[in-house]
Amino acid sequence: MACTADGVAEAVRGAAAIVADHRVELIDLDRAIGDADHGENLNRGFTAVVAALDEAVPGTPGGVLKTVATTLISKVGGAAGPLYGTAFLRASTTLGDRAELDAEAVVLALRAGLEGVRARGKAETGDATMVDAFTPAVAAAEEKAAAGGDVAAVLLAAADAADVGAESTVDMVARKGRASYLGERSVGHLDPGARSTALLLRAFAEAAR
Amino acid sequence: MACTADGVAEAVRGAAAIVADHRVELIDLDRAIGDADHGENLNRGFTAVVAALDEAVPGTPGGVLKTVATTLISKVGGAAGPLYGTAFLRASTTLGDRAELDAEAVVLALRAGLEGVRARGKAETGDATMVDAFTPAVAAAEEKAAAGGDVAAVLLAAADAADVGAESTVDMVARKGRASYLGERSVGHLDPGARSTALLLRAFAEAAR
Amino acid sequence: MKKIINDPATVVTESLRGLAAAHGDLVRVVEDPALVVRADAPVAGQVAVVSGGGSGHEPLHGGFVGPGMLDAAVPGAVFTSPTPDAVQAAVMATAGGAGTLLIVKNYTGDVLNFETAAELAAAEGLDVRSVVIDDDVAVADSTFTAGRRGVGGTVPLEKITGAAAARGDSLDDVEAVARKVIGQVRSIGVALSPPTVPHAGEPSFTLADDEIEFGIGIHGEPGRERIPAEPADALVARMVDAVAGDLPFAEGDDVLLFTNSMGGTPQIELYLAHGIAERLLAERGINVRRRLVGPYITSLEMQGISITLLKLDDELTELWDAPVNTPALRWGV
Amino acid sequence: MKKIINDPATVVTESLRGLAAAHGDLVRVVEDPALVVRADAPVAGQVAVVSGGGSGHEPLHGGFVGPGMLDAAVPGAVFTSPTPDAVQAAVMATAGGAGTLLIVKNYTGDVLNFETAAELAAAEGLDVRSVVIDDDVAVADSTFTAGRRGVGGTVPLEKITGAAAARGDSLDDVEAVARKVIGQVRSIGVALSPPTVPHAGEPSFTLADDEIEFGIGIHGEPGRERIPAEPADALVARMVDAVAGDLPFAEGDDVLLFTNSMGGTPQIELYLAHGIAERLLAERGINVRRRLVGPYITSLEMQGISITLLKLDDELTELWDAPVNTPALRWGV
Ligand SMILES: Nc1ncnc2c1ncn2[C@@H]1O[C@H](COP(=O)(O)OP(=O)(O)O)[C@@H](O)[C@H]1O
Ligand SMILES: Nc1ncnc2c1ncn2[C@@H]1O[C@H](COP(=O)(O)OP(=O)(O)O)[C@@H](O)[C@H]1O
Ligand SMILES: [Mg+2]
Ligand SMILES: [Mg+2]
Ligand SMILES: [Mg+2]
Ligand SMILES: [Mg+2]
Repeated sequence: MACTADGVAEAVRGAAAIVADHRVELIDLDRAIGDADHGENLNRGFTAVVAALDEAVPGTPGGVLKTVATTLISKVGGAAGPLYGTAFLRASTTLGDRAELDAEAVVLALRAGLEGVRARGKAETGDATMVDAFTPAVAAAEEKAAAGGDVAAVLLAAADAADVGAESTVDMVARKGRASYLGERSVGHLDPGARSTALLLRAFAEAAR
Repeated sequence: MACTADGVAEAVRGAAAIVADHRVELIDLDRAIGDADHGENLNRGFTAVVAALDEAVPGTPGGVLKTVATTLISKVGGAAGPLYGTAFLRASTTLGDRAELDAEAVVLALRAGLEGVRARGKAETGDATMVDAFTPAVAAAEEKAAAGGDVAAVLLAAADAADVGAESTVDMVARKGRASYLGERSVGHLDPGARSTALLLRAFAEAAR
Repeated sequence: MKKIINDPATVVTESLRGLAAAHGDLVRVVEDPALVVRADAPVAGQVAVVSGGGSGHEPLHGGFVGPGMLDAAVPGAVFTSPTPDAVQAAVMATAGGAGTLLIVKNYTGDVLNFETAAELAAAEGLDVRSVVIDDDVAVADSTFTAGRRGVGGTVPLEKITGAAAARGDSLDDVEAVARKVIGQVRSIGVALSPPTVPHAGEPSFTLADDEIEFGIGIHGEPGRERIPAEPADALVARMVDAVAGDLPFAEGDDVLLFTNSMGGTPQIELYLAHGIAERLLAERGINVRRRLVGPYITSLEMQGISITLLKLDDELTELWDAPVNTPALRWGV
Repeated sequence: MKKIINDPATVVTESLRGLAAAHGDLVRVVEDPALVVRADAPVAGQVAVVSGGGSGHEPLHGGFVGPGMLDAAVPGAVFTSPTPDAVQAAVMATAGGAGTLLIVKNYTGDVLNFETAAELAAAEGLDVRSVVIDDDVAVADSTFTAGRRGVGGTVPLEKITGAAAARGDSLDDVEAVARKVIGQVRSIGVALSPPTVPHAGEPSFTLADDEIEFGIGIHGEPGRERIPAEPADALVARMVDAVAGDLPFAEGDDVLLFTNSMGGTPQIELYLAHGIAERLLAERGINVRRRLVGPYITSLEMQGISITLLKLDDELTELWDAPVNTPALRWGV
C-alpha cells in the first residue's frame, strides 16, 4: 500500500478496527490501575475518526492525521485524548503537505508525535505510561530507516519495539497518570496507554505490509 | 415449679433465653417474607423484660405479666410489640391478684391473651400469623384442662399444638402483616410470629415441667 | 456485611447524634426514647405535625423536621415501628395548644403503635388525630392484604401538611389537607439490589444479575413480582403505567412528580429515570407542574427507585411551594 | 451489571435531560457538546465560574449550577474529563465580560483538556484563568505521582468561589479566594464497595467482605491501601487523623466539616460517621463552625464516605453562608 492520503486513511481505519477489537481489554487494563475507561474513550474517538473520514478524506497524509488529531481531541477526553491528539497533530504539522510518505517521513512523523506526548504529559520513560511504548518504537524506527528500511519495515520495527516497551511497564511503579496514585501497588500491571500505543503502531505496520 | 410470681418470673426468663437462642432464626424467617427484624425486636424486648425483673419481681403472677406487657410495648415496636404486649396485658388483667395459678387460671390467661391479639390485629386463623399458632394452642390447653390436666400438662399441650399450628402457616397465603404484600409468594414460608408464639409457649411448658 | 457502624444496637442513636451535630439550628434530638424535635418546639397556637416509623429510610422522617414540615419525628429501630411511649413523648414535646396530627404509614406495626400513642395522649387531654398514608399501588387494597403500604407519597404528604399547619390552619383543616393528599397520591417502587439490615447482617433478599423486584416496599420485604431486568425506558414506562393508571391520573391533570432514590442508586441513573418519566407523562397529556428528585425515602443501601404522582390543585401547589427549612428539604427561606 | 439505563453510550445525555426537566428554572442543558448552564447566563459584569469533569460524580458539577455557585458545568463521559471544545463552549456561553475562572480537579486528563480550552478561549480574546484543586491527602504530593487528586474540597471550593463572583469580586479577587480555599482544604475517602462504570459493565475493583479501600479516589481507581474492616469509631478516627494532621489543622481552628457519601452509603451511616467526626474534632479543640452532610461528590453507586476539612476565616465563612440556589445546594433564597 502506498503512503498517500488514501493509504494513511486506510491505516487509520485499521487502527480504529483494532481499537474496537481491544476495547474491552483496554478497559480491563485500566480498571486494574485506573478508572476503566481507556478502551471506551479510544473507541469513541476512533469511531468518530472513521465517521469523519467517511465524510471526506483530506488530500494529504498530513491532512488525514490532522483530522485524526482534531477528532480525537474533541471526542476522547481524559488523559489519552489530549495526548494522542497532540501526537497526531504534531505528526501532521511535521509532514506539511507532502503527498506521499517515505520511510524518512514516517520516522519524522513518529518522532514529532512522541515529542508531542512528552511535551504535553511531561512523562519520562520509566513512569509507566504510553511513553514507555512510544519511545523505543521511535528509536527502532529511526534505526531501521537509517539502515535503509522501507516504510513497512520501519513501522514493523516500531510496532515490535512498542510491544516490548509496553510489556516493560508491568514491572514499573507508575509515576504519571492515574496509576501513580497506587504507588507500589501499580507494579505488576500493564499500562493501558502503553498497550494502546503498541496496538496503534501494530495497526499501522499491518496496513503498510 | 409452683406457679407463683417467682415461678412465672422464672418462666419468663426462660422465654427470654429461648428468644435469644432463636433470634437469628426468627430474623431469617422474617427476612424471607418480611423485614428481617422479628428476632431482633423480640430479643430487644425480652432482654429489657429480664432487666426489669432483675430490678424487682412483682408480687403476683399477674403483676409479672404486666411488667412483661408494658416492657414489650415500650421496647419492641413493630407489629409484634403491640400484639404480644396486648396479649400479656390481657392475661395479666384476667389474672387479677391471684397469688398462684392453677391449670384453669393458665387457660384463662391464654384465652385472654389470644383474644387480645385478635382484637388488636384483626387476624383470623388462616391468615398466616401468630394467631395460627396461638389459636390451636389455646384450644388444646382448654381441652387438656377440661380433662383434668395440671399446669404442666396444659402448657405442654398448648406448646405442642402451637408447633403444629405454626407449621400450618407454611402452606398459607398470608393475609395480614407484612407477608400479605407478597400474595401467593408468601406460600412455602413459616410465619415468624407463629414460630415465636410456639417458642414462647414451649418455654413456658419447659418451665412448668 | 460491611457498614460504617460500631454496633447494630446503637446505630440509630449514634446516627441521631450526627444529625443533631449537623443540624442543631433546626432540630433537637432526644436519645431515650429517640426523638427528633424542632429546635423551637412547641410552636404556640400551631397544629403540631408528628410522624415517625422505623429507621433506615433517612432522610425520612428526622430530616424533615423543621419549620414548614414536621414538628417531630419518632425513629424506631431499623425497619421497626417506634413504640407508643416514644410517639407520645413526641406529641407532648410539640403540643402547642392547637392539637396534633400524626402521620402514619400503613403498616400493621406503625398503625398499632401510633394508635396506642394517640390513646395515651388523648388520656392526657390532648387533641390528637391520625391519618394513615397508603399510596403504594403495588399492593392490592383488599382484605387479602394488610392494605397498601405507605411509601413515597409520605414525603409530599409531610411537606404539604406541615405547610398547612405553618399557615395557621386549624386541626380540622390540617387533617382535611392531609386526607386530600392521601386521596390523590400514588407510588410504585422497584429494587435492583437488596438492603442489608445491620442487626440481620445479611442482604434482605437476593436477586440474580438479570432480575428486578417490581413493586418493592421500603423495608427490604420482597416485591410483588420478580421481573427480568429491562432497559430504563421499559422499566419507567411500567412504573408510570402502574401509578398513572391507578388513581387514575388523566389527561390535563396537573401533578407533582417525585422520582425517589431508594438509597443506593447513582444520581446519574435517578435523573435519567426522571427524564423518562417526564417524557411519558407529557405523552399522556399529564402536566408535571412540580418535581422532586433525590433520595428522600430510602431503604438503607437498596438500589432502586420509586415514582410518586400527586395530583395538584391550587391549594396543594401553594402549600408545596410554601417555605420549608429542614435538614433535607429547604426552600423559600 | 444492573442499572437503570438504556445504553451506556447515552447515559450522560439522558441523565442531563432529566436534570433539565427537573430544574429548568435554574439550569439550561445543551446536549452536544454536553453543558449545564445557568438559565440566566451570561450574567453581565460578573466573573463566570465554570467547572466540569467526568460524569458519575453527581450532583457534582451540574447540580451546582445556579446563582451563587457555578455559571456552567461541563460533564464528560463517565469518569472521563470533558474535551476542550466543550469547556470552551461553556466559557463562551457564560462570559459576562468580567472574565472566567475555571475550576479544575487535579487529574492529568482534566488538567490537559481544561488547559487547552483556556488557550482556545484566550485566543478568542477572553480572560480565562484556572485553578487546580488537589485536596486528597491519600496521595503523596511528589514527583512520583500525578499529584494529589481533587476530591471533596471541590464542593466548598465551588460554593465559595461562586459566592465571591456573585458579590461582584473582580477576576483577580475571585481567583485569590479560590486559591485560599485550595490552600486550606483537605480530604480523605474510603470505599466499602466499588462502583460499576456503565460502559465497563463490571465493578471497578473487588473487596472482600472484611476489607476497606482507604484513601479511595472518586473514579473507582483503587485506594492507596487496603485495610481490614473496622468499627466506625476507628475508621473515622483514621480519616480525621489523616486529614487534620495534613495541613495541619490546629487547636482553636475554625473549620467547615463536610461528610460526604460516595453515592451508595445509607444516610443513617453517613450521619453516624459525621457524629463521630464532630466528636473527634471537638476532642482536638478544632471548632466545627459549619457543616455539610450528604452525597455531594460521588462515585456512582460506590459505598463509602469522604471527610473534608476547610479552615475557615471570616471571609470564607461569609461566602459559605451567602445565598446559593442550585439543584443540589440551596440556602438563603
Ligand atoms: N502524563 C502522562 N504522560 C503520558 N501518558 C500519560 C500521562 N498520564 C496518563 N498517560 C497515559 O494515559 C493512559 C490513560 O488514559 P485514559 O484512561 O484514557 O485517561 P484517564 O486516565 O484520564 O482515564 C495511561 O495508561 C497512560 O499511558
Ligand atoms: N394483624 C396481625 N395479627 C396478628 N399477627 C400479626 C398481624 N400482623 C403481623 N402479625 C405477626 O407479626 C409478625 C411480624 O412481627 P415483626 O416482624 O416483629 O413486626 P413487623 O412486621 O412490624 O416487622 C408476623 O410474623 C405475624 O405473625
Ligand atoms: Mg482511564
Ligand atoms: Mg418484621
Ligand atoms: Mg419491622
Ligand atoms: Mg478517565
